[in-house]
Amino acid sequence: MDEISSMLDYLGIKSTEELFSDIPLSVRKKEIGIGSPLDEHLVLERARKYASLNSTEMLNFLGNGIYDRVIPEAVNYIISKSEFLDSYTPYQPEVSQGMLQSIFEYQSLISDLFKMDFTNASMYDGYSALGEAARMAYRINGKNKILIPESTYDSKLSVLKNYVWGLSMKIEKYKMNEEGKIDIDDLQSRIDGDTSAVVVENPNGYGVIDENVFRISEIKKESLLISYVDPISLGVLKPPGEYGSDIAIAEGQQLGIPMNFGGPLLGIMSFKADYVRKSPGRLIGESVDADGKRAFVMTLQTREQHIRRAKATSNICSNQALLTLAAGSYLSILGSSGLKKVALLTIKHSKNLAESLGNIGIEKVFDSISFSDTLFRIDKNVMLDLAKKGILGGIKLTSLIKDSKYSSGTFFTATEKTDNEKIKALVNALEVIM
Amino acid sequence: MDEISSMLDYLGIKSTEELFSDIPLSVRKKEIGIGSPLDEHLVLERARKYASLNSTEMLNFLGNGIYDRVIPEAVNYIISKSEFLDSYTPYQPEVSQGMLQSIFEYQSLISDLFKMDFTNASMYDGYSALGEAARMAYRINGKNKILIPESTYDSKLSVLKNYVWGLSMKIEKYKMNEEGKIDIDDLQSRIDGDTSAVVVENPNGYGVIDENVFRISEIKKESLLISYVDPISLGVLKPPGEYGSDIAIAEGQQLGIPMNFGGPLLGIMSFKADYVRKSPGRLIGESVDADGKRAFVMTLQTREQHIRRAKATSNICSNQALLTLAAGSYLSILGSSGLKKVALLTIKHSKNLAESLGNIGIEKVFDSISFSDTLFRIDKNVMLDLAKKGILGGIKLTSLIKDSKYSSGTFFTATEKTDNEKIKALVNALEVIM
Amino acid sequence: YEEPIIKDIKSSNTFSLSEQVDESILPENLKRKDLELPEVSEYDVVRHYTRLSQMNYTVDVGIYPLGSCTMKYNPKFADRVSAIDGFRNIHPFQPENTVQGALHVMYDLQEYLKKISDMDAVSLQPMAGADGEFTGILIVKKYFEDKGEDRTEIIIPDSAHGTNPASATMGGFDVVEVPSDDKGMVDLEALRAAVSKKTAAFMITNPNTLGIFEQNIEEIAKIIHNAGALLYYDGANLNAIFGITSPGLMGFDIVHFNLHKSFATPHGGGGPGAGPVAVKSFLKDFLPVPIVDFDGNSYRLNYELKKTIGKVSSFYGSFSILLRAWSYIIRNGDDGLKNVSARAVLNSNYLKKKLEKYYDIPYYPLKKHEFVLSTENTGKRALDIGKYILDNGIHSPTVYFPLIVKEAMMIEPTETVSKADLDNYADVLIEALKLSDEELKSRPKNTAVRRIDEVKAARDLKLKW
Amino acid sequence: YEEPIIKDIKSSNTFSLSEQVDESILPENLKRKDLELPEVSEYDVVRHYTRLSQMNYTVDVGIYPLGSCTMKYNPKFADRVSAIDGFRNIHPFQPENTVQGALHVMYDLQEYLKKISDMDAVSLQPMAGADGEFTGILIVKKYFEDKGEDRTEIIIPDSAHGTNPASATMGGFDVVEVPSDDKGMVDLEALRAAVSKKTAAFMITNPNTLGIFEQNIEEIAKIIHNAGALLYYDGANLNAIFGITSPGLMGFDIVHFNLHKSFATPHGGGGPGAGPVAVKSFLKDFLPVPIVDFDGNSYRLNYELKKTIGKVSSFYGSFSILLRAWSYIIRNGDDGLKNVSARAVLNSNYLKKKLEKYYDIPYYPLKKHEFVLSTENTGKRALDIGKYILDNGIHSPTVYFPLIVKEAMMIEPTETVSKADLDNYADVLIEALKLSDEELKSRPKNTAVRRIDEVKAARDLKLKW
Repeated sequence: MDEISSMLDYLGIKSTEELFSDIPLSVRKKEIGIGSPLDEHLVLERARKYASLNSTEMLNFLGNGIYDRVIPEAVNYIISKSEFLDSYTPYQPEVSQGMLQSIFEYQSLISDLFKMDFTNASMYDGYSALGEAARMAYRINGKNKILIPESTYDSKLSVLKNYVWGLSMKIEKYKMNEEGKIDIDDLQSRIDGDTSAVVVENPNGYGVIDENVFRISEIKKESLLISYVDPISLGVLKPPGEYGSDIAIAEGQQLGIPMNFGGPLLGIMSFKADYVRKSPGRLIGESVDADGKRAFVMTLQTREQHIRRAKATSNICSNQALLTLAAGSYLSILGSSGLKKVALLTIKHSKNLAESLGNIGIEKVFDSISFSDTLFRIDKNVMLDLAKKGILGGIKLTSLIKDSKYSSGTFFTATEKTDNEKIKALVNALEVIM
Repeated sequence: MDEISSMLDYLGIKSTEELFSDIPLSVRKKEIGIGSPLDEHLVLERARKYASLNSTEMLNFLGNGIYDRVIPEAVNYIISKSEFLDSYTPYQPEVSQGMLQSIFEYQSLISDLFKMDFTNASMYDGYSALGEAARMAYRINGKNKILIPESTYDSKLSVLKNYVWGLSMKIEKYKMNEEGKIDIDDLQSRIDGDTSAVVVENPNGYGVIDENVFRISEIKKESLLISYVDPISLGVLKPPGEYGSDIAIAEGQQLGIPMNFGGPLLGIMSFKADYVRKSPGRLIGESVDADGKRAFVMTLQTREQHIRRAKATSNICSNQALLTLAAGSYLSILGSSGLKKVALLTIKHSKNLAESLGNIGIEKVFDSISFSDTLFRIDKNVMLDLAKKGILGGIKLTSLIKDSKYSSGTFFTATEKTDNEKIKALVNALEVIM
Repeated sequence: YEEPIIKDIKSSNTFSLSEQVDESILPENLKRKDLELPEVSEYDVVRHYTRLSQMNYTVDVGIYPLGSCTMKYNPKFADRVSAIDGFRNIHPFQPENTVQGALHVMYDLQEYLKKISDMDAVSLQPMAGADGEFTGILIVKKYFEDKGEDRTEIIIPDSAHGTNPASATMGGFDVVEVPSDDKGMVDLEALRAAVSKKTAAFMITNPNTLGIFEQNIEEIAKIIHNAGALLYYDGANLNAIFGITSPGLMGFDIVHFNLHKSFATPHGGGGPGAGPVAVKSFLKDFLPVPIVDFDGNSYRLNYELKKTIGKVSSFYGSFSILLRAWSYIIRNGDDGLKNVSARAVLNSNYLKKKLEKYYDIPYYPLKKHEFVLSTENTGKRALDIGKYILDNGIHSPTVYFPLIVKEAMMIEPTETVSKADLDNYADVLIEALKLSDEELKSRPKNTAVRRIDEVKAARDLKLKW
Repeated sequence: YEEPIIKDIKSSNTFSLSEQVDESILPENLKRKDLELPEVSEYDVVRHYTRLSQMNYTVDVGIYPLGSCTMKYNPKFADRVSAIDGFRNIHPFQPENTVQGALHVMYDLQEYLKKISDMDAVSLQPMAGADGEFTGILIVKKYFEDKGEDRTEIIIPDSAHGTNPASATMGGFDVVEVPSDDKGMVDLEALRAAVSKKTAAFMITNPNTLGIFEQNIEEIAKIIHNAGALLYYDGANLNAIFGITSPGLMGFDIVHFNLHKSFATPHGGGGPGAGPVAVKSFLKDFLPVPIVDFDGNSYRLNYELKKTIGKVSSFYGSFSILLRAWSYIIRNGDDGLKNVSARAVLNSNYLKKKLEKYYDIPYYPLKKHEFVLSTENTGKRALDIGKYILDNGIHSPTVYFPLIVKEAMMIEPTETVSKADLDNYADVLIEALKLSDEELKSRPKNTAVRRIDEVKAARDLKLKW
């Protein structure tokens, strides 16, 4: 007798239909309408066909949040291990030490990279992490105003707005100067007794590396400093912990995670130790087991939704554990020297790119140092024409910030992969198009 | 101090150059000449570029030894696990039970599928396994003649010749009848006191399922019966153990191994228990450990080269362990019902293919049942023209057996994937070409 | 073995990029002082994580019957689909004509989710189940804002997942809890009493966290809708009812899916997940943007929803998870999905019957895909029994949830486990009762580490090396 | 835990192909009676092998210093290359114009192997190292047949790999063994005495299995060539001399490579390997067919070698292994390969020095990539110490080989292990000496199983379930 029959027998029923007798006939479904099952190899055939309709062999100058970077294959190997991939949230730590230790190491690596005290075990992406940071600031100081740079992209602002909507917080933009950096005077004038947090970006939404962010802690008064950074840039740039950040946020996709059409991503959140009990999400702590042996475990769960319910510091349940593993293994493989090299090459390539475009009369909008994304003055929308030539790039600033005054602003992005050959191909294509 | 410096210090030397002081200057190499190291991502870029020059999205009607079959992704998952992939020959069985048990299961699954007593832990490929079988036959009965069907492909014959060359054995072809099956009379007339083994194929080199192979054990006299079979066909066909085979050989690629441009492959060898001590290669046996617990271990190693050296039954060292894992997991996932379905669909599709080509006037060479490969009468060489239309197929028999009398013979191959849509595309293409 | 932390491993960095670059490219004032990441070989990193992997339980090693978490076997073909370069290496800002395959998959998935749920429009953007809830809450909020109604309360059953109240709070709503009745279903009288003009929505899981189907769901819908409020479906348990009924048929207005649960995408040790949200047509314009449209010719990202709440995450959702769910759905088709639910419910009821002589299994007896037992009648603690289970090489159930059952163990076998697995699991649970309290409290002892001092973890708070 | 054999696992088959087919398509007389493969779910198969995988040591878990086996870390990018669909899914009979990328890789690899070895022509066809040896032996045989000389003997040093004599015998040659001298090198006098008109070839590894470079290699070549015989290079230890010297410079006529050893392709638990053969120009025409040629425009399979031995395997070799080796070679380049050998030799000599105070390490003191110690002076058995090593979570060396060293342990650290690994390994080997014989004989005890009754395995001969 097959297993289903013998189970039905044991239950004293004739078919599984009977197990659904509690479902009112009035809500019964006729059919789903998806069709017949498709054999596994035909699923793969269809997937390969669809995938072939996506262009991946193009030269990539896209960025502004998602970057095409070198990912050591060992990172893919590690996150593909089913012992990690097909496990669940480590609710039973005795059999989950692998994941727990790897997250603890992620927390440590990011804290070292950011020079911050603590790092949580992940948010969904940089944008939602910024939203959570604003909520956290509110929990810390109860104030209502968030100041953000004018270079904040509309989509990021939209996510932030949604996160603070329930708190009725107010979001206000401060100005940037002609170098594309923080207008300190303008910002200073907006900081008042109701200011919960000042958000700074480095590099900012214009792609500019902004040393003015280092001075904000001096002028922020009672408010908190939330720094939104590029984690790769921290291979050389001053880290948020060195300039008085209270909370530091980043999008972690660049740390070993494929672009994947923009998801899943990794929201990084680090903060000062004092604020840990106000922090959202998950934390892994070190402790000992019954034999006194080092062991890792989820801690401060009393802040979390499964314990605290309506009073939790966030609703986070599934977060981005596997991607912390990617980031942790990426940072471990690159090491200080590797990450520094990647960051410096990025700056070098951005410089090469600007010089090469400059040679054909395409000027930078700002006379400042860019990290990955450089904003050029190009009136025409060149993106579709470039795509026809096998090149991806040319995002208009106005597609990211609708009412930006830099209406000719057009982005081209460099990473450590953007060698001179690729830049030359872009220059040649632009010469034809423009 | 970095690790290299401190090791050099410990050795009391200044550089690793000194460690090569024993190598005469007269044989010193100047440079290798391969060039500079290539960054990992550029290696992948180059590999992807080259791979894109191979056509994989074509409709595939190629076979004659290598087949494009459904491989459950779980098989790829299993053989990609680095715990198997990056391990070595299980010389230390206490830490290699995973591989040992999996090979033991492979031996068992194949023995059940073939209905033979024992199966060894792999040969390189079907052809070399046939060569080893001939040598084994010689070790068993000391006789000199091997009889093989006229439908044996030249490449297989060449490998066989090389394997028995050192033994000075004689290889003789026997005839096939007008149905493409063994000419029993001819074969019978060739079997004499010096005949070491009769090799039969089912399906044979013409693609034909040949019931005459079932009768050979009655006429083979003192010689051994070596059956070369298609392991997928055994999902429905009578297995070698049911018709008195002494040794059964197969190419195992079809059991979950990608085509990989023809390698690596898997040589399957099963045999009667009596002959085990004359068998080549590796064997895994069940035993117990010091606690009486079941344990697996390499056994009868005294036949092997690392112990017996010049008197070993073969020179096999690295064999195809990982591919036995593929075959074992493939057979376990498909099960009896799955393998039967695959075999029956193959026959059905071959029949559909023959009918469809028949409808446009392309006739089969033999009025017999084919398994995967069907031989058609087509004078023209259609292969390159078909390739231009995105179809792979049309191997000329004379490219496999140079002096075959069936000079118009042209193969088209079906598998469980060869649905009517694909057959229709072939028919349409052939109508244009012919 | 004890695996050192990566910082304590000593070797030499082997990562390399051959192009040279001069540090002076960046002015000193912008530079960091120092950087202290590990400098080890790739081999050491691979070994480190390989060893850690062997200290981690996975559904590929054994069954994982965590209630409500739906830890079924994740088929490998779906991983393969998501690994295809043509899907992995595309940038979200690529022109639409260069990502038609990706948009096609997303469009199809939207359609499939609509058919499965009988809802009218879908956004794939939320990044996890809880994020889907939050998105749903924002839609509720925007809907009433748009209508000019000031509704401040979300009603939630006492058996609900913790994410429900947490999400409601994030949206600025007050949470009103309603009790369950003696069948483990929503107490209709209590619900009627709780509903008012302040009620914005009622959030409910069906079948609920007790594994019991809320048979009064139509009445519930009527109560909620009559009050002018919205009915929200927490899709965590959707895998119990594929093809049998649907949130749309039951009268729900907003639904979130947990693709990683229902459609077998890997849980990744705690994410990433994917939490699409579906709504009835009158709420379509409130969905986050973009959604994927098809004009008969090509697929495009539609940002033009009139009353959209905007964005809840950076781009278009957890694309690599969406891919896997899409693969799973087309692989299964109608028949396959129906079988998923039938077998999940069969397994649950079979295991429940095997255990009911030993453990108290409260409330309505017919279960769906999961059930909750209480160890209270046995005198043993759920926690201790859970730890004993670990010692048997299998994973324990969810413990101490839902809160309305004392010493609760919430067991969801899922459809991919065999009868032999269930028999074995039952044996272990029954065997546990024969052990002394002392013995149970000493468990686990066959695991990588033994019981962990959680108090110390919270007190000393060591969150980095 | 003890993992059952797959046959003993009970569940239901989940494999499916939806197309229907009638059994009557095949006449009864052709059919088999019954078929008894397992009928289990894919999930159960995946679990089974996942569990088995955790009972298997791998280089990704720890170092694997098996002498002559060259178990270095296999970089993951090479696996990725071999997994690209454009390489995996091509058929060997595809027209050449549809496989130009594959042929390009093979051509490049032929060229690289020529440059590394200073030989003139390469066949990639042999499927493993021993198969390469057999191929080389066939070339020797054919060469003398072509010359009309009847040479029946192959000379082999007593320190040689077992495959050397076995391969020679397979080719129908008689094996003549020559002893090593007191430096662990070929005894030149003995070699001179052994050489005659019957000598077809001398097969030798350099550095040899003692890890010692044969410093008289030029004299050896002269002796062999003066006798009209051929000099054969067993490439198992080629990884010690990349860029320093080469078989071609040393005077060898035929070389086989072990790509899986020298160029870090995974060993697969005992295969597949790849054993290309290279020859000097005067032997090119004897190579197996086809080889890959380039006409300046496209790549083609050349079957037209005049005196070819024909074929030694079905098609063109272990293509997926060739791909990995190609990747490894271009990744490393000249500098990388030189560093591979330098570090391998450094590691070997470092470990040797750490151990020489405790163990007898005979023969010439300067080692290459590996060395052989003897436990004889310690009074312990090599086997016992090996088993103790396993208990420390690391793999033991090759034991009882080469045969000319009593109680031999042959240790090849490889270049990918760190100083910390070597220090730890030395500590374990030194620690072992402090244990009593009894204690050592009780090892291992921390492994999945303990010492296995090999006599029972051979006597009862249970080779199937």
